[in-house]
Amino acid sequence: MKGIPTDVIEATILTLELAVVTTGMLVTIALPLAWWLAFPHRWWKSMVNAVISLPLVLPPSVLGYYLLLAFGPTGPGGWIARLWGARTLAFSFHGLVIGSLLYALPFAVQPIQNAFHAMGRHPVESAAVLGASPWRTFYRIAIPMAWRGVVTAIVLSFAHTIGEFGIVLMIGGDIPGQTRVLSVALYDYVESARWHDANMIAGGMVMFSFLTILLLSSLQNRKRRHTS
Amino acid sequence: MKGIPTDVIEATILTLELAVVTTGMLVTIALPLAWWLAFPHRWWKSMVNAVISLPLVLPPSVLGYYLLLAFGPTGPGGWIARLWGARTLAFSFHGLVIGSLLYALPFAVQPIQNAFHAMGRHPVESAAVLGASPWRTFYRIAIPMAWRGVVTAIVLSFAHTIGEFGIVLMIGGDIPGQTRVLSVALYDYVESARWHDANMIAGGMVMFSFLTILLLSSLQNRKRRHTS
Amino acid sequence: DPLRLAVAANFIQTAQQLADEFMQRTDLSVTISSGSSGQLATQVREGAPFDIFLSADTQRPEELVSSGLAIASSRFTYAIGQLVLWRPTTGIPPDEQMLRNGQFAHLALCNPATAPYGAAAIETLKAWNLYDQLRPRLVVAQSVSQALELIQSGNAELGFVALAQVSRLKEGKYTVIPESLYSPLRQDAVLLSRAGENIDARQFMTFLHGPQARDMIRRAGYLTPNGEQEAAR
Amino acid sequence: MTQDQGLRAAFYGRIGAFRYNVEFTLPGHGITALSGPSGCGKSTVLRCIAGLERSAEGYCHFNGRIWQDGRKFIPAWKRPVGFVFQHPSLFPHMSVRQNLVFGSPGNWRASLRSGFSEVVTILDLETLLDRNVTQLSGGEKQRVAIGRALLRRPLLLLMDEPLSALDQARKSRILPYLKAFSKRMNIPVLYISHDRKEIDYLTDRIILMDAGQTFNPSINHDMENTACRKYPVFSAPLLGE
Amino acid sequence: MTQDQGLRAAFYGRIGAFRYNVEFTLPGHGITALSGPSGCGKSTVLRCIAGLERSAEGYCHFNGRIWQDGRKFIPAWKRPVGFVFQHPSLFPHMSVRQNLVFGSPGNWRASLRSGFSEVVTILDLETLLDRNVTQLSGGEKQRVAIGRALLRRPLLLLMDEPLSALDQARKSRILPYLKAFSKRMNIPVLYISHDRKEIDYLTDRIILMDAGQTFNPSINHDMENTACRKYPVFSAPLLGE
Ligand SMILES: Nc1ncnc2c1ncn2[C@@H]1O[C@H](COP(=O)(O)OP(=O)(O)OP(=O)(O)O)[C@@H](O)[C@H]1O
Ligand SMILES: Nc1ncnc2c1ncn2[C@@H]1O[C@H](COP(=O)(O)OP(=O)(O)OP(=O)(O)O)[C@@H](O)[C@H]1O
Ligand code: MOO
Ligand SMILES: [Mg+2]
Ligand SMILES: [Mg+2]
Repeated sequence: MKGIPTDVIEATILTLELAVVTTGMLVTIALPLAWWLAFPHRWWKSMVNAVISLPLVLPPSVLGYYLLLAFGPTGPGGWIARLWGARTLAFSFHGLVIGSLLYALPFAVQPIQNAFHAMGRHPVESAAVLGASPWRTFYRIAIPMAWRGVVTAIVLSFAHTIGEFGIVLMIGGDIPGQTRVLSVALYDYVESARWHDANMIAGGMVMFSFLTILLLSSLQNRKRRHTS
Repeated sequence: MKGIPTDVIEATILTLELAVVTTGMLVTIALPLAWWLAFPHRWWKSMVNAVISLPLVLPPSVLGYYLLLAFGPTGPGGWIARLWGARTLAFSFHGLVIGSLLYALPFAVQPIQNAFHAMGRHPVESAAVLGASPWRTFYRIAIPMAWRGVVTAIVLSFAHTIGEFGIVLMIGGDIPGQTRVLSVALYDYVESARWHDANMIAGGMVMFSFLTILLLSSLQNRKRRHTS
Repeated sequence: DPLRLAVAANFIQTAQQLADEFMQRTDLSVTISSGSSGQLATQVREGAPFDIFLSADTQRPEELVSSGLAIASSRFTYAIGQLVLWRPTTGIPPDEQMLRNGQFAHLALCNPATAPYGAAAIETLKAWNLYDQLRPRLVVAQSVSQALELIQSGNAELGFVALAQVSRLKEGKYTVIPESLYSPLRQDAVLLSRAGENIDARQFMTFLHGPQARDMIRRAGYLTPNGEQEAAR
Repeated sequence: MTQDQGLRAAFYGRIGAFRYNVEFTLPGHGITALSGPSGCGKSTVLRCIAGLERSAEGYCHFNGRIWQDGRKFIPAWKRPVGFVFQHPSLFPHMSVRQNLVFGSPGNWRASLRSGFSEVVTILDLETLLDRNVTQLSGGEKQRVAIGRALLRRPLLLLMDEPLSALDQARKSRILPYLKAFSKRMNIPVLYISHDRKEIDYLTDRIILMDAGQTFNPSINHDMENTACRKYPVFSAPLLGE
Repeated sequence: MTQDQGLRAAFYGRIGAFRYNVEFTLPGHGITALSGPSGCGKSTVLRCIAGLERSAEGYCHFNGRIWQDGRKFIPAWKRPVGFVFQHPSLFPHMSVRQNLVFGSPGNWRASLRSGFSEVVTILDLETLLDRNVTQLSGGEKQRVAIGRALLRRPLLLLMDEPLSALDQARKSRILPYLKAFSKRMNIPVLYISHDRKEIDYLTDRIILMDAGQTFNPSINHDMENTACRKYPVFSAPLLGE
């Protein structure tokens, strides 16, 4: 489109990629994790739950700093990065994904876990006496019944990943096309008082997210789902 | 206590105040709002839901900037502030509370709304035929039954208010004793490379939050509540 | 009411020392609020209760003056930043030749859009004719302190930071970049209009002009303008 | 507005593909049975009377008051009905005692009143009072649901297969009590049941339904003639097999 | 390990304040009734057999296989039981058809098999197949739950008051079918009911329970002597009133 600078387009694509990949992975991780946390209740599972929520209490830039240490050559991330010849997990798309995952995990786990709880044990017991393995019960019964919770998880983590910024800024290195997402670009514009551009980007982000979230929430209100 | 600088103590108290006030108000707002959004379903309620989630998609500092404009002398906030002779809603504790409320609202509304949904219409109908007014149904039936969702709302918004930083820095102005919360103080320490102090504060925040969240989650797992 | 300073993030440590000294001398109380220069200027515009603004550039104080939010006569350059190329390891200090050899994956600097030091770093790279070559390896932080963190944590091997940040660090080696390679990093202070009648604030401005403050600023790793004509500019 | 006692009602409407169109009256006292095959709309009728089915059109007058007509709709919680649902939906976060007194006027002090202990004794709930309702057996839940509706002191009692999960001993204790309750309080009861014996014992009138339609109410002893061929009583074919 | 057919089981344990201690056998075929007052532990026994009550101690051998003993515990989903719960817990996100075939071997193609249409016909579910289960009446739900258990092709059928919400016409159609099903499949059925007629018609053996204890199983026609004084049949006192 005319008038939209290419770096904004690049950042938009990257942002969407990050949000989609992160949200997808979050849900993939959160579903079994929430299931495991929901039943049966053990006291130490409350602790796992609390630990998951901890990244939230640190300012993103501070959490970003600790992540930098962890991702760097002397941390576990550097050790992993060496597997493919890199020095660090920072400054890469992978690094952004890991950081965003960590930060948004509670938004994904908590609603799904609540949904599993609300379902109660009846459907699980019914499935068991119909010969469904725990795995089949999980994906044929638990996940569809926890649908509302899953949608909430998606909405919150999607929105938050789009808007997340402190961590991304810190571990991303703002490399155009690789780690420069829209929120960082927007911040630049605001800082350098380019108000017109900033308002346009902010407006675009809000509009797009509004439509996406609206679409997602309308899924939430489908009364029933006919899985074939 | 010896060794802890007074400004840290001041910031700690302020942070707790902000977190408690914000969380308290959030739950107070979110409960009726979620109840209203949950039943009956109307298509435009999905829109309200999406709008509530929108503050999440903007980077906090950018949102903070827009809030600053809205709070300032030329915005609606300034108009309100003039009622008690101030020029702006920003740079005050009230301003912080409003900003934090706005930002954390989706974390409070969504889990509670899901919990109301999961409850289904049976308890509401039972209460109705026992002569309970909608209001009595709300606080005697709906709220206690949505307990898990309420706890999740509290945990997420409490943690997020403690860790929130971009908005608070922008609309608060980092004024010691008034708007300098721990996350901002922590940011200052990090910016001025006072790593020892920063690690101590971060560690303290994480420890305290861990205990608080653990306590809250253990409430979540109480099987039943005997309200007298 | 205490005297409120709004201080650009890169100067906050030094500002704290100055404030401590000032408070000891005068028995007045001073509080420091920090943020990026752009953020602080915006806050001033929206009615923040600051008395004095220590910016990291000259442009923002100027803008505040021209919109009547700051007092023109009070504006002066309190410090001139010095750009260094720093790396955390021992051995020879990093220099132009090391950049040219390219034995590194990431070179850290800060965002030219938001931090003057970033713009200076890029000017330097351009002056060395290295900018286009190194561009893919640049990692950009939002402030000089974050740039330092990128390097200190080992994620970037070296980078451009402020002398004030590293002059007192025990680890690492640095080279001061010649001032001729980039436009000077003048940091201006200005008295804000709301404090126009505030005697304490004027007293602090006077203190900031004084020899003792200048000495402290220089020891922290900044230059100070020579001669009275600078201060009166 | 009529001033007569009892219920005069007619409802029509649809739920999904199911259409109903019913019209009937209940006298001001006594127990009336509502019977018909599974899925014929009995529960729906009770929900309409209680004001839970807001989409229902029609009218509903009780003891001379309008509960519903073309313009007016008294919400469910303002109608003095006691309702025992087909599926006992107790409040899972409350104890048995709290469930029982939730609807009774004066609420928390109600457990001290004599009515309370009478109901608790008849329903055999003494030992369960402080139990959480999620820890009850099916029949125990049903008894709590009955008690809750009775303690509400309703002016009209609607019961949807209330004794279906109970053993014979309990039934034979509760049934006479229900009969006496209706008489003592002088309130009408609408009672859904598939059990011929129960109906015979309790009720003197029966409303028959099929496919969302009511037949004219008939006096109980006439039912054999009008209905039995349509809804053969359970024992007959079985014993004849 | 015994090689005999049928079920041999003994369970003891507690749920909250309720203690149970039961011991009984089921023959390799035929329908056995399980009866006793509300809250005596019938449903708990069924849950123990199905492997849903993991805290139960004891043993359970079926057709020569160990389902549970001191060391071993076959999880519920590996036990070939069909279970009709007292409260029909259907899967609310599925249609009636999906609920019915969920447990049947071969799952989605099961709806094409002859067994399927037979069960659907007997239970009168033809018109409901594509309905969502949340839109069913109480009796309709119960019929789907029965169908689901039968279509699972169990080797042991556990039924907890399966016909309590059904009208007489439906009962008199389903009961003979259940009897025939048990015979045709040659599987044992354990059937909880409070309805004396149902028990008389269906079963040839009865296990009586009270307060968490089983009495020795007695042949059905002996029951009158052993149990009737303890659990008076419903009709007697009522008719005598
Ligand atoms: N979670 C629990 N905690 C404590 N007691 C329980 C719990 N669940 C059931 N009980 C008690 O266990 C006993 C047996 O329950 P069970 O459901 O097996 O009875 P039942 O014979 O099936 O009764 P019904 O005919 O009413 O269905 C009851 O007295 C009940 O109160
Ligand atoms: N939400 C719904 N959508 C579509 N149809 C429904 C819905 N709820 C109930 N029905 C249908 O309405 C009819 C009447 O239901 P109702 O519950 O009133 O029957 P009932 O006479 O009480 O039956 P039972 O004796 O089995 O309890 C049934 O055929 C049922 O399938
Ligand atoms: O102190 Mo700055 O605003 O990072 O140059
Ligand atoms: Mg019904
Ligand atoms: Mg039972």
